[in-house]
This record gives sequence, C-alpha cells and structure tokens, in this order.
Amino acid sequence: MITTLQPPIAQPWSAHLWQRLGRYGALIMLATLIVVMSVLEPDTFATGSNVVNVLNQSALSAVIAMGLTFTLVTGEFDLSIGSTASLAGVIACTLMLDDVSIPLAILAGVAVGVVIGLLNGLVVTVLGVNALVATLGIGTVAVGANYAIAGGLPVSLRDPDAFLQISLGRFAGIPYPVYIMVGLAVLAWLLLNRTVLGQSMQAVGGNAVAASLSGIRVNRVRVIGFVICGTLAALTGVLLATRTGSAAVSAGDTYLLAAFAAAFFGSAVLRDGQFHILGTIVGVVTVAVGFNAIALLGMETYWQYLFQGVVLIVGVGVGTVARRRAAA
Amino acid sequence: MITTLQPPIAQPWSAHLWQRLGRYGALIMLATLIVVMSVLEPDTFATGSNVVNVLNQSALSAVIAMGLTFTLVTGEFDLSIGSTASLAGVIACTLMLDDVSIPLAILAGVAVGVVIGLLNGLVVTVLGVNALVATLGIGTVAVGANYAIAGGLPVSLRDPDAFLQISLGRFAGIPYPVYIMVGLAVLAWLLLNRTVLGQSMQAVGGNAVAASLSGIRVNRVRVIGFVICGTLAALTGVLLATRTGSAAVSAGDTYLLAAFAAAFFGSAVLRDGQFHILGTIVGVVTVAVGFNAIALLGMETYWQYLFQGVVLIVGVGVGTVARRRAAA
Amino acid sequence: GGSPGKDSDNGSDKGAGKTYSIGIVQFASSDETSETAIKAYVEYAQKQGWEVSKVDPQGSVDKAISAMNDYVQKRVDAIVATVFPSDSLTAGVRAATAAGIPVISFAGGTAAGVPINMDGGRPNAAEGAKLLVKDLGSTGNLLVLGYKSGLPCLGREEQLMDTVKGTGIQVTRNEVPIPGQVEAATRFTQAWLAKHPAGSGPLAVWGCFDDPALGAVSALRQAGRDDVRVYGINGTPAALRAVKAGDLRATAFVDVAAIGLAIAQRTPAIIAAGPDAKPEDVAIPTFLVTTENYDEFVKKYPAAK
Amino acid sequence: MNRAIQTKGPAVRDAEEADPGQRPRRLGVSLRMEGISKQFGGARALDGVSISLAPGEILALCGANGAGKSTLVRILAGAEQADSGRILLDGGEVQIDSPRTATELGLSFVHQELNLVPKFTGLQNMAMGLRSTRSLGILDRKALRARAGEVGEMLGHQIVLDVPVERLPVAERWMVSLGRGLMRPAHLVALDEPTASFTDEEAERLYRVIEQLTASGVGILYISHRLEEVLRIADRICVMRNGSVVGSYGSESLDVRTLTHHIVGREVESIERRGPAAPSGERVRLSVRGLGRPPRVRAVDFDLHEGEILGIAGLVGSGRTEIARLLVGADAATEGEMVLDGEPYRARTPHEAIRRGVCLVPEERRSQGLVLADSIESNLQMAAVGATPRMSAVHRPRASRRIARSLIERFAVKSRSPKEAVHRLSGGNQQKVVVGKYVRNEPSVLILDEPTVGVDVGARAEIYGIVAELAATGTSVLMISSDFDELAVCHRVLVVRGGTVVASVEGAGATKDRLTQLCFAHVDDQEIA
Ligand SMILES: Nc1ncnc2c1ncn2[C@@H]1O[C@H](COP(=O)(O)OP(=O)(O)OP(=O)(O)O)[C@@H](O)[C@H]1O
Ligand SMILES: Nc1ncnc2c1ncn2[C@@H]1O[C@H](COP(=O)(O)OP(=O)(O)OP(=O)(O)O)[C@@H](O)[C@H]1O
Ligand SMILES: [Mg+2]
Ligand SMILES: [Mg+2]
Repeated sequence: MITTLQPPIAQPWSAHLWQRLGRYGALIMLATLIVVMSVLEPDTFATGSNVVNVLNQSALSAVIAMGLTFTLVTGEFDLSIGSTASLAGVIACTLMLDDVSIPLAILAGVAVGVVIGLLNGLVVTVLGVNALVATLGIGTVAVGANYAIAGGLPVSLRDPDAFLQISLGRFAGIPYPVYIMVGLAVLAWLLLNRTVLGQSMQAVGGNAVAASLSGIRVNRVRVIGFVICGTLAALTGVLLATRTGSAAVSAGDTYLLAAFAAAFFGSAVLRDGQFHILGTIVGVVTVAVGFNAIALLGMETYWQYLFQGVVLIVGVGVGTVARRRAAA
Repeated sequence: MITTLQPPIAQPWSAHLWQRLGRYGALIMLATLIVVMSVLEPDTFATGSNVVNVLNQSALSAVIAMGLTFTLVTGEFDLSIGSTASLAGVIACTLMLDDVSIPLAILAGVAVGVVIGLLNGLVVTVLGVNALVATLGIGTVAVGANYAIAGGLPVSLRDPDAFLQISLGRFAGIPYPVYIMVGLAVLAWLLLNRTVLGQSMQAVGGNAVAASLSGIRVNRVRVIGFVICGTLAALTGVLLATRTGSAAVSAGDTYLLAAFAAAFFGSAVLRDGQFHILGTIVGVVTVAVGFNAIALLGMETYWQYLFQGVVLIVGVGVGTVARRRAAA
Repeated sequence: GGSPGKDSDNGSDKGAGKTYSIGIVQFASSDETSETAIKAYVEYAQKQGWEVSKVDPQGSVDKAISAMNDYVQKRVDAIVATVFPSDSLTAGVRAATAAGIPVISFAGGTAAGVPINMDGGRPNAAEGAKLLVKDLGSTGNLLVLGYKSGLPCLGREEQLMDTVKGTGIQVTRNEVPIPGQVEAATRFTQAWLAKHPAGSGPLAVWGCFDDPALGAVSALRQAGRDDVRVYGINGTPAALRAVKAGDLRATAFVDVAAIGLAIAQRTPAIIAAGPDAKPEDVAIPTFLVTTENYDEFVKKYPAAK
Repeated sequence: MNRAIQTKGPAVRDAEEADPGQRPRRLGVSLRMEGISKQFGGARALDGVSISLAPGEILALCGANGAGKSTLVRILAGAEQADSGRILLDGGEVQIDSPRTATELGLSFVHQELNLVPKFTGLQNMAMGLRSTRSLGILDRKALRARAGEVGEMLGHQIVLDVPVERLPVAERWMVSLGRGLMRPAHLVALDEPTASFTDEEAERLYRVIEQLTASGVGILYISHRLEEVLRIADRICVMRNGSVVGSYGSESLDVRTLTHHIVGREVESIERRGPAAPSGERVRLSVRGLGRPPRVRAVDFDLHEGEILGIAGLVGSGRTEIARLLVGADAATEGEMVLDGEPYRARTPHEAIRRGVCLVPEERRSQGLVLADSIESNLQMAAVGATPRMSAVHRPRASRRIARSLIERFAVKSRSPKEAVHRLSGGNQQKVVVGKYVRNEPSVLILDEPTVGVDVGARAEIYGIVAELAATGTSVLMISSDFDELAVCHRVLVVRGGTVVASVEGAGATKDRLTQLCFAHVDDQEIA
C-alpha cells in the first residue's frame, strides 16, 4: 500500500552530511586523535611497536567491558565486575601457591566469575532486587570472600615466569592478550548478532514485556547475561594477575568505571544509544589511545583528567548533535 | 452511567500480611538490626549519645544521597557527585588559606556544585549525551580542575577551629550536621511532593514523552535536577572539610557508590521502585547503623564486607519478594 | 545482624596485668604495609589479653572519623589511626581527646591529641635515593611515580627530590592513581620507555612504594628492556622476590612489624600519659635491600620474604 | 521454571516440529475455557467465564471497557494466571503457565497494546521468540525473511522490514505486530482490537487474512469495539459485562442496535444518527497558513472556528499526526504562520501551546499519554502541572484529588480509587484518562488524535458527548480519526493526503464513502512522488 518508506522528496545534501557525522562521529574523533598524535609524535606514537603496545593495553579492559556489554544489552547493570576480577585473580594465585597447575588455577578463577554471575542473576530475577543494589551487594560479599581467603595481603607467586608468559608471550610479534581480545570480540559479536539467544537478549533489553509475551524466557536470558559478564570479569582478573605474577584485593577496582565508560561511549558508535560489541571495543581503544597520548606528550596530571573527560563527552556529543541536526 | 467502583472483595488474611511486609520490609530489617544490637550491646549501642553519633555520621551521606535522589527521580544518573564533593572542599579550603572569610569560602564551594550541575545538565540536554557518559566526563574534568588547583596535595587549614565548629558545634546536645540533614530532608520532601517542580520531575522520570506532551519543560526540569544534585554534592564536600579541617583530591570519591546504594535501597522502602527522599534517608541510616554495629562488635574485615553486602540485598529483597507474593 | 564477629576478634581471655580496650581504625584492609604494622600490634595486644577491635573505613576519611567516634562511644582506652593524615581526622581526634583517649597514628603524623606517630615518610627514602643517584652517576633520566595525596609518599618524594637536586638527572614525574596503581605505572613507564630508547644514557624508575615499581618492572618485561634500574620502597614480598630475581634494583624494606610491636609495648605508657603528652615521631627502621645484600637481609629478617 | 504441559493435544506436536519456513499439514484445535476466574488485588476481573471455539470458527468477544476481554485472552496467552478454571485444547487440559508455553501449544496472539521492541526492525520484531531451526541456535536469517515476506503477502501489505519500528507510523507498527502473530504456523489466533488504529482500507485486508486462516482450520478469537466489523466477520459473539459472559449469540441474529444494547445494557444513540450538536461559531479561533515541515508535511491551510468540531481524515502515513504535532510544537514547524484568537501563534514547545490553551491528545496512549506506574490521579494532573508557568508554585494534593475524582466520574473510568496505578486499568479506561487529563485544562483548542482507539460504544458516545459539550461552550476541536463513521460528529472534515490538506467537506457530505474516495484520489501519483 501507500506507506512509502523513503520520504517523498530528496533530502538536502547537508542532511546527508549530518547523518554520516552522526553515524561516524565517535570514530571520526578517534581518527582525529590518532592523526594529531602521529603528527606531534611521529617517532614514538606512530610506530608499529606502540600500536601493538596500545592494543595490548586495551586487551584487559576490552574483555571486561565486553562482558559488561552483555548485561547492559539485557537492560541490566553490573557493579560487581571489579570485585569479581580481583577475587578471581586472588583465587587463581592462591591455588597456584598451593601448587595447583596453571590451567586448573585459571579455570578455578574463571569459575568464580560464573558463580558470582549466577548469584547476581538469581538475586535480580528470583528475589527481584534492583540490579544496582543486587550487584553492589554481591560485589561487597565478593570482597568479603576475598579477605577471608587472602586476608587482604597481595598474593604473589614464588616463580611466576611460566604464568607471566601468558601475557608476555608473543606470536608473530603480537602479545597473546591481543589475540584473546580479538577472539573473544568475534565470538561475542556472533553470539549477539547471529544467534537466537543474542536476539533474545537485545529484545529483553529493548522491551522486556514484549519479549516475554512473544515467548522469550526473560529471566533465563537475564541470568545468562549476568553469567557471561561475571565470567569475562573473572577472566580479566586472571589475565591481570598474569601481568604482575601477583594478585591484590583491590586490583580489579579500576575496571568498574572504565568498563562503563567504554560501553556507554561505544553505545554512541555507529548506533544511537544501543550497546554493541564493536562500539565497546572502540570505546576501550579510544580511552587507551587517549592515555597513551597523555603519557607520550607528558602532560601535567590535571591535563590528563581534563583531556580524558573531554574525549568522552566530545566523542559521544558529536554523534548525538549531528543525528539531531540530520533529523531536523 | 456512573462509575462502577468494584466492591472490594475480602482478601485472604495472608495477602494482607505479605502486603505489609512488602511495604515495610526494609524498615523491618532496620528495626531488627537495631533490636539485635540493643540486646548485644545494651550499654554502648542503645545509648542516647550513640543514637546522636549515628545520626551525625549519616548526615553527610544523607545530604549527597538526597541530591542524587533528585537526578534519579528525573530518570537520570549522576556519576560526578564524588568528584564534585572533593572539588568543592578543596576550593573552600584553598580560599580560606587565602584568608577568605568562612561564609564566602563555603558559598564559593557550593557555587562550584551549581556550575558542575549546570554543565552536567546542559551536556545531557543540549548535546544529548547519555547521562552516565556525560557525568563521568564532567566528573573527570572536575578532578582535573582539582589537580590544577591543589596539585593533588591535601589542603589543610592553618587554624581550623572556627571552621570545624560547623560540624563539631552542638545545639541542645545535637551536632549541627544533624540539623542540616533534617532541615534539608524536609525541604527536599516539600520540593518533591508539594511543588509543581517536584511533580514535573516525577512526571519526567516516569515518561518523558508524555510529560513533554503535557506541556512540562522536560529539559529544564532535567537541568534543575542536575543542579540540585551538584549543589548538595558540593555542600557535602564542604561539610566533609568541616570535619577534617582539610580537603583532599579524592576525599569525596567514596560517597559515589554509597549514595547510589542508599538511594536504590531507599527506592524499595514503602514504595515499589520509586525514588523518594524518605527512602533515601532510611537507606543512609541503615548503612550507618550497620557500620556502627561493626565498629561496636568488632568484626573481622571479611565479616564487615559480608555483613554490609547482605544488609543491602536482604533489605531490598524482603520487600520485593513479599510484594510479589501479595500480588499473587 | 552480624554478631559472629564478636568472639572471632577480641580475644578477651583476660591475661595477666592490666587489660585495655583498643580501637584500631585501618586505612584500607588492602593496604599491605599498614596492615602488617597493625597485625604485629594486634598480636602483642592479644597476648596481653587486651580487647582489640578493627574497623575498615575503606579509605574514606569520613568513615574513619565515624569509626573514631564509635570507639569513643565504646569508651576504648586508646585509638590507633592509620595512614590518614592526623590533621584530617580532627573531628575524630577532638572527640577522643575530649574523652581523654590518646590517638596513636601509624604514618599519619603527630598533631594535637595525637601524641605519637610512626614516621613512614622521608626517612624511608633516604638510602634508596642516595643509591639511585650513585647508580646513575648523577646524570641520565629518571621517571618518578608518585602519589601526592598520601602523606608517606609525599615525604618520600620530597626526600628523593632533595637528593636529586643539583645533579644532572632529568626527572619525569607521573601521579599514579590508587586503586589502579600497578596498571597506571605500567602504562606511564611504557610511554616513558618509548621516549627513552635503549642507549639514551643511564635510565631509572623510582616508585614511592613497591606497587608502582612493580608496574614499571612489568612494563620493562613487556618491552624486553634490561637497561633501566627500578627502585621501590616498603619491601613487600613481591618486591623482595623481584630484587632477588634482579628485576628490581632495590627496595627499602620498612620494618613496620617491628614498629607495630614497639608501639604496642609502649601503649600502656601512652595511655597513662594521655592525649596531651608531648608529641613524638618514631622513625621506622629501614633496610635497603639490593641484589647484592639480599642474603644478608634474609639472615636478618627471616620472616620478611 | 515452567511446569511441564500435562496433556498435549495432537495439534501441539505439529506446531513444535513446524519451523518458520513452512506451515504444517493440519491446523486448528478446538478450545474450551471453563469457569475462568481472575481477581486482581480486591477487584474481580473475571468471574467464572466459559467460552468454546471450534476449529475454523470466529468467536468475537464484545463488552464495555473493563469487562474482562483482554484479561481472558491474556490468561489464554499465559501472561496472567487464572485463579480457577480449566483450559482444554482438543479436549485435553493444558497448564499455560507462561507465554512460551502458549506459543509452544500453537496459540498465537496480537495483544491489545503494541508490544514491539522500538529499536528493532520490523523483521527482528517479527522473528522475536521464534526458535532457531539451525544448530547452536544460529539465526536462519534467510528463512525468517522469506517467511516474513509470505506473511506480508497474506496481509496484502508490504510490511516495512528494515526500519526500526520506532520510526514507523503507529498503524505501520500495528501491521508489524499483526505480522508477528502470523509468523508461527498457529492453530488458534487471538486478536485483541487489531483494527483499532486502522482505516477501513487496512481493516479489509485483515478480514481477508482471517478468511484464509479459518479456511485452513485456524480458530479466531476476535476482540473489537467496532460493532459493524464484529457483526460482519464473526460466527458467534460472546458479550461480557463486569467479568462474566452475559450472552452468546449467532452474529446473523443481531444488528448494531441490539448488540449495543446487550453490551451497555441500555440504549445508546448511534453516532451516525447524531450530527454536530450545536452550530459552530463564526469567529475564527485558529487560522493556519502554509504550515509545513518538509518532507513530511507541506503547505497546510485551514481555519478553525470557535466551537467548531473539525475532523481530519486521511490514510496511514498521510501526515495527520504530524500536522497535529506541528500545531502544538511537539515538532517545530519550519514554514508558515498561525494566528490564535487574533494574535500570532508560534508554538515552539508543547508548553507554549498549552499555555495558549492548545492541547493534543496523543495517538499512542501508553508511550505518549501516560505514566503507567503512576496513579490515575497524578496522570490526570499532569497537563495542569505542565500548564503552570511558575515551577515554584505550590502543588495541592487534596485539590488535585478532588478534581481527579470528578473527572473519573465524568468519564466513567472504571477503577477502584484515584490512587490506582493506570497500568492496572483496561485499555479503554486508560484512553479515557488520557483524554480526561487534557479536558481538565479547559483548552480553547483541543486536538484529538485517534481519541476512541479501544473505547467501547458506550464510552465512545460519552466521549463524543463531551466533545460536543466542549464545542457548545466555545472550545474548538480538531479530531483525527481513522474510523470515518465517527467523523459524522464533525461540522467539517479536512482530507489529508501526502502531508497536506487536499479537500474540505461540510459535515452533511462527509460520508464514509466520500471521504475514503477523497483519501485515495490520485494515490498512484502520490506513491511515485
Ligand atoms: N494488572 C492488573 N491489575 C489490576 N487490575 C487489572 C489488571 N489488569 C486488568 N485489571 C482490571 O480487570 C478488569 C478487566 O480488564 P480488561 O483489560 O480485561 O478489560 P477489557 O475488557 O479488555 O477492556 P477494554 O475493552 O478497555 O480493553 C478491569 O477492571 C481492569 O481494571
Ligand atoms: N513513510 C514513513 N516512513 C517513516 N516514518 C513515517 C512515515 N510516515 C509517517 N512516519 C512517522 O510516523 C509518525 C506518524 O506519521 P503520520 O502522521 O504520517 O501518520 P498518520 O497520518 O497520523 O497516520 P496514523 O496516525 O494512522 O499513523 C510520524 O512520527 C512520522 O514521522
Ligand atoms: Mg482490552
Ligand atoms: Mg497518527
């Protein structure tokens, strides 16, 4: 019938421009940042080794932020990722001190994440506690468990070399963590965009009532989201331990806000406020490049913060403003 | 045809019980906590002076959490409150070191909050940046400003006594901060429930589209919400300085999660998931009583965390579960 | 309620001699150094049969002050505060003083009402700084990883700067955040290394405590660089191991356990003297551990590693 | 999680094996719901309701707002649990404890309220909840698209598959949600007011689909307040009142008047026979010249007189809603002037419009009209709050409760108390609340966009009564409706096509056929443009 989707008359050229800018705003900013830096610091920033270095720095944040993306996609929140990461690292290291083999220790660490994710999910769905309170609570409990195990003292391995290889080792000149990041990103993307589960997650996040009425088991989907998030958080914690060969009670704390920043920044990449894996990765990389730039330029501490804050806002702002102009 | 109000059919007695429990769940838990403590520590916990002491400890968290409640009511988020508090404190103290009079210094500190709140509001409404990213960004910028001013060093007053009086002074045996808390709570309650602005805020939080089509100036209301939040955060920072007689870059950080915990905990008090002042206060007091209990009982570190986590979850969980049973 | 803590902590088996009730305000249960000192203190106190309770304010001054007020409510005989600058705990200290309770500070500095403090600042950095300058031969580049909001770090950095001043050493400074000190240190170091490739004169990294130093070590490992010397302070087990392995040039082992014990032993006297006694700063014995003297160190402090 | 289904009718297995690709061989089950009762808190929504439906049969549920129709359907869908009563498929009792169970049983639903994921495309929305036929739950996107195409053909309407539904006109969204109901090969389809926001044009298509379905043995449970259509398509009609079935009739044995009588329990003069109540005033209240917001709306001219009821007819996507939105500043007009009561009127925001006494009753009650979690009372006060210039003004709960009470009376909103949350109200009663909140402001220009969507005959007459009443007291009314019969209450009807006014018809001449014809004239050129 006569609902013609394309607006009857052709759009002005400018509108097209705005649309592009709205879609690629965040990416354009990242690009600009890179170009400027390459000009300012040709022989330190724009070097292959530094690129690898930045990617390597992004790896861990990327893994945990991707996990968070899953909970955000299902319309939930997870404030426990930081504590989960810390706990996983501490458990893995403690086990290795008790001469448990590395693979087993890692497995145990990750298992912790599964358990915490499950707890989060059940408290949210079965007890019906708001996700923020629930995950904050479970997170606090996790910290408690952490103290019960390590008594708050950093756990450092006696001879960490084999363990350290996991993050120091390289293949074709690129450190393993980068491969891990990329591999997980591909998997996560496929899961979200090419499977029924992924679509269900997005549906639940988009409109839980509609999802449930169309036969999706909303609660189950939510729990799965939390479990994936917890698992990746734990994995991050373990990987973090492979960097220093030791684990500390609060090692993972910094990842909390960083992951949220990346995920929300990413929700403005290419899409309009939807969380998606690619966006999250871009968010993480942007932050990493920003930090790298700061360090290379040797900015004053206060510049560092101003810079990071502005990058966040501009990166998202450009897109949204442009989109609005395009609509107008 | 006249309204057919359906004859209320007698409900099963149990349903009533569940309803009550659903309504008062969080309060009941607080009461239980208090009773148990009074039995365990009759001569230290259940004393008038300790009650005053706990209220006094709640004061600052209460002020900042009430501010946050306003943004939450309008359906937004504010991650910058911690940095705002820190900055306000640092600015107030720095000014006093330059022999600015106390009232002026306090005013300046609070003004900072107004400005930050305004910035948050404008970035969210005008640039259309998601509140989490926006406030995280502005917050980071605030930290930058903080370093620019104090260079990261703690700013401590030369002779703080007059300034300290603000939180040490008592009237009728009750410290001023308690009066401040109560006074602001009353004002905030009136603002939310007895003014057009308050009603607008709740409408905007409930359904922004409907609100706007009803003629409510959604953006303006949002901005006001952010400004109130920023102002109270700044006030908290200044009050904190009156406790410490000094200010530090990260002094306010710990308030962030605490305030969110209190507000979301409070959203389960008496109502079902709506944010309101009374609830927030209850949330703050619950946490304070818990902390006080810990100190008086002298728990192991891990117990302290387990305890705090469980209090959060149970306090909210009881209510929600009960409500569901009541509905069924 | 959380009563289980009750018996688990205050070993209130009344031993011989006068018993006291002590309230300890931690800095953060995750802060290794202060925790070690507290541990030593608590062990002694419990042997004496004193009642001890600990509260973890999780790094929040406000909570620390709250905890002190709670202890005043509890009418303890002495309060131990940790790391928080004493002059930022004023509200708590005042309440304590008013109740005649002396406040002992671990590394927070003395102040009115805080008659005794163990100094975790300047003294601990002295030897290390000298060694650093000597190693560099008073030239080359130095990366300083500091933390200005922490009193001990502040003193240590000042000490370092005083020593470096006048030499030809070029200093790059970065502020490390807490938490996240290790990763931040790694990133700062990586960038600094990029600017100072191998062969650009003598290079060194100095951390105001061991975590940043270890972060730097991790960066060196990842970059496969061995031409940079790293210096830390505190002598945490991880750091000591790194020294032994030669990854860390030196760490100043701060014998907080000893000082914790010493102050515990002096507690009765402190209580007797009350809050208004003449303020005193007790320097913490330090031992600069290097690859060369590691074994000697182990002989002296078998417990440490 | 789900308790297992105790007995499965033979039909059930077909449904499960069938993949979205092809429809199973044999369709259709017989449904019996026996003694279904449901109580919400204190209120009894259903009281021992029994219905039965044979394969290939069309059973219509009629009844006033709040009679319990949707609740019955929602129980069948597993969205609500009955307090008592049994559900039998092909004679075997089934426990439908979740929507998922219902879909597994081959029951398909189009619920009264739009239930779509705004950011999803049409295709994603239609695919939602379908099981994957591939291993590892990999999406079979080709098959899904193909199936969606089939459904589109069934509906004789090319459903918009690749645009996020939030960017579609409301009626388009309904097409998507209708399509979703047909994605699964179903044994029974329940349609809860599917045509409420359709023009006859789209409705006709739906009827044809229904014929196809029944022909292949699928049973249809049909809810509607449009009595003509009910009488036309239904085999049997079940009339509900206050939660129980008051009668079941063969449709041929009824006409609109008697059916109306059964539903309301009294005579209601039908809209057709009521012309405009009073003649419209002479003074021009609002004059619009060259108003536009390209590309969607262009060069709109018309005068709205004092006390006039001016109708707007048009097809889906013709721009009616958009014009309305421009009049109240919900979207900013980029062209044209307006004059209100002799003074220039430029609405940049709904606030300014409402301050000048121009209100829009929006099209989609749940997303645009209501704060679902809030009480009737606070929803009714929202427009008044919005109209208050000074935000610092004091809000008086008692006063607003009093006013709320009177509005609830006036609009006969079926509720237990003003404090009841609106999401607990029946669809029609929610609609009354939305209208009521704007009427409370005593506007000088009241714009109604599809005001009677999901409103029962009785209430519909009441709403038109109120509209006439307002007009009589000088209020100018602008009314958008897809139900052209209803436009009979207007003094004048504007016909909108391609985002501009193409004709104006005097009340007498504004017959359904005439309007429909005007809407379609030159449609083909429109499409190419
Ligand atoms: N979730 C709920 N909580 C409380 N009461 C409810 C709920 N859902 C429905 N009701 C009540 O049950 C009664 C029947 O509602 P229902 O939606 O079935 O009416 P309906 O026949 O569909 O009306 P309409 O034609 O307006 O859609 C109404 O009085 C309504 O207020
Ligand atoms: N062809 C279209 N493609 C995309 N969006 C459209 C199209 N037509 C309308 N819209 C959007 O849908 C909303 C309503 O559109 P419009 O006013 O044309 O509908 P209408 O004429 O009121 O018909 P109805 O109200 O029955 O949907 C507007 O926000 C408009 O932007
Ligand atoms: Mg209904
Ligand atoms: Mg419309």
